[in-house]
Amino acid sequence: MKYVIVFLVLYLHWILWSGKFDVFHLSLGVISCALVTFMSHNLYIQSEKLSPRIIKESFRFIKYVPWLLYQIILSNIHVASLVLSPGMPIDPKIIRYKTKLKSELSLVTFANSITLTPGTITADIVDGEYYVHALSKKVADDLMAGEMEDKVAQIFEED
Amino acid sequence: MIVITIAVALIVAGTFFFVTATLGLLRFPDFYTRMHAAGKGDTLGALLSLAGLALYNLNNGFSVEAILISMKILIIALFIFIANPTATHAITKAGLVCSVKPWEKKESSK
Amino acid sequence: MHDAAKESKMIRDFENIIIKTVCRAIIPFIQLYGLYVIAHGHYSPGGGFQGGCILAASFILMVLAYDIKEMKKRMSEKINTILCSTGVIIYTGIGLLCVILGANFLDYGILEIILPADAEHSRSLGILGVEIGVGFTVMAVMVSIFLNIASAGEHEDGEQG
Amino acid sequence: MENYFLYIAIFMCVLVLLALYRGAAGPTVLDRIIAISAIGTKTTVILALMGFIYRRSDMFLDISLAYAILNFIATIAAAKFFRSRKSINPGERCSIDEGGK
Repeated sequence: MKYVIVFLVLYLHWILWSGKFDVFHLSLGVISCALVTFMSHNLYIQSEKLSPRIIKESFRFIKYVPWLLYQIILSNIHVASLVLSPGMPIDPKIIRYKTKLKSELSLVTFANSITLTPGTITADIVDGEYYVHALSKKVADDLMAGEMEDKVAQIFEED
Repeated sequence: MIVITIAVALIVAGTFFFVTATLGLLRFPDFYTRMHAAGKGDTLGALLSLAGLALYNLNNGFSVEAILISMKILIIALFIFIANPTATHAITKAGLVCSVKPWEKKESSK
Repeated sequence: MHDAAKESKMIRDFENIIIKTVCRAIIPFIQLYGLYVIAHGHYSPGGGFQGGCILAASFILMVLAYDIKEMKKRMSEKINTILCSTGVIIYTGIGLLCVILGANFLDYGILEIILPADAEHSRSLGILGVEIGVGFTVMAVMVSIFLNIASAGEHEDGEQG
Repeated sequence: MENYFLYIAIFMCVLVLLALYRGAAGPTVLDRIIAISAIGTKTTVILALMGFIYRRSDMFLDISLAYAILNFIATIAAAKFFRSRKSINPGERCSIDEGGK
């Protein structure tokens, strides 16, 4: 089952990149995808058994992305104003942020969301504690409000 | 026509973020703060520019080839969206491990 | 006790959950892209060498995200050597086949005698075969060069240097 | 419209030159790595624009994705190198046996 899903996802990509629909290229695609599936299927999906939760999670993840984009644009404008203002009123510091997330995937999603939102970079994760380098007080407060963490926790159904 | 207008607006917005990213890269005082400008401004700039290009590509009608090319552009954008923050994080962690001191406001005022 | 604590701290220094997870998700697609570049070398830019480099880059990324041991589970030194020589055999085999059939070395047009296709198609098939050979060889050689440099000639654990 | 893309591409080349200043003059080696990574992102977009300028998008997009992949791997490799070396100053090298502070 795992093999089939990985194979289908990869084959979709092959068709997208190839753009040729004759038998020769399609069969080349089957060979290549089978090779990649054989080599690294356990990289792509690591858990032993699949549960239908994955479908729900990916739907919620797709819903999460537009909100993230909106946040990225908002805070990018904030950083742009910091860059363009002559005095450069920045006050960088490293803050600690204790998280309640558990699973690997949610930790990584949250870390990359923090990094993508300008003004904050995840510098390290140690024992469920994020070390975040924040550019100014405003973005640090935004992060401490915890809205983003709640959204990520909602995706992966963690409380 | 309206599609072209939106596409051009997206590309111009992307270029604007590229400009602020580069200015930040030049102006900020230390390595961590430069990372803020370069890592994220570039990501958003690339996303907006590539989205604009994908939209522009569709204005001549919806043939299969045009849709495939737009999807390819979106895949590149997705790759940048995933890969760039990871690279940023990797360099920041390298800086921490190498114990590069972060710049702070107080030091500059005294 | 003190040493054990130091050791665990050190291991954690190198473990990086973010890089690992992201690399895990994108390595299969990089490999697929490398195979795509090899397979479409006669239509779009690229070909054997470039595709082989991208394939090798995916293995190098695996070493960077995990370590050399993890990569060698997927591709041991033996398989690497076999792939390297298989690529050269494919390349020279196709070239010599053309000579045997009475044309110049790597003159693919002559392959139409044994392939069920006309001269044009057999030429493109011949190029594809040669590119597959080149791709395998380039990938294997790149990976072994990387392993040798990264482990100072020992092929043991990349963390040492 | 192609002319317009050409102007944008030229403008971004100017931005690449500005970022290259940071790459050449950056006080620490990590600054240089950031500058090169930022240049790589810009180059990806410039290559996609070139595809539209020359009306060969299918070809240039392949190059663009390959460039993005290699840029990512290069950045990760440089970061890992300095992370395991634990120092950014040349010559001052803490090996793993005595280091690990």
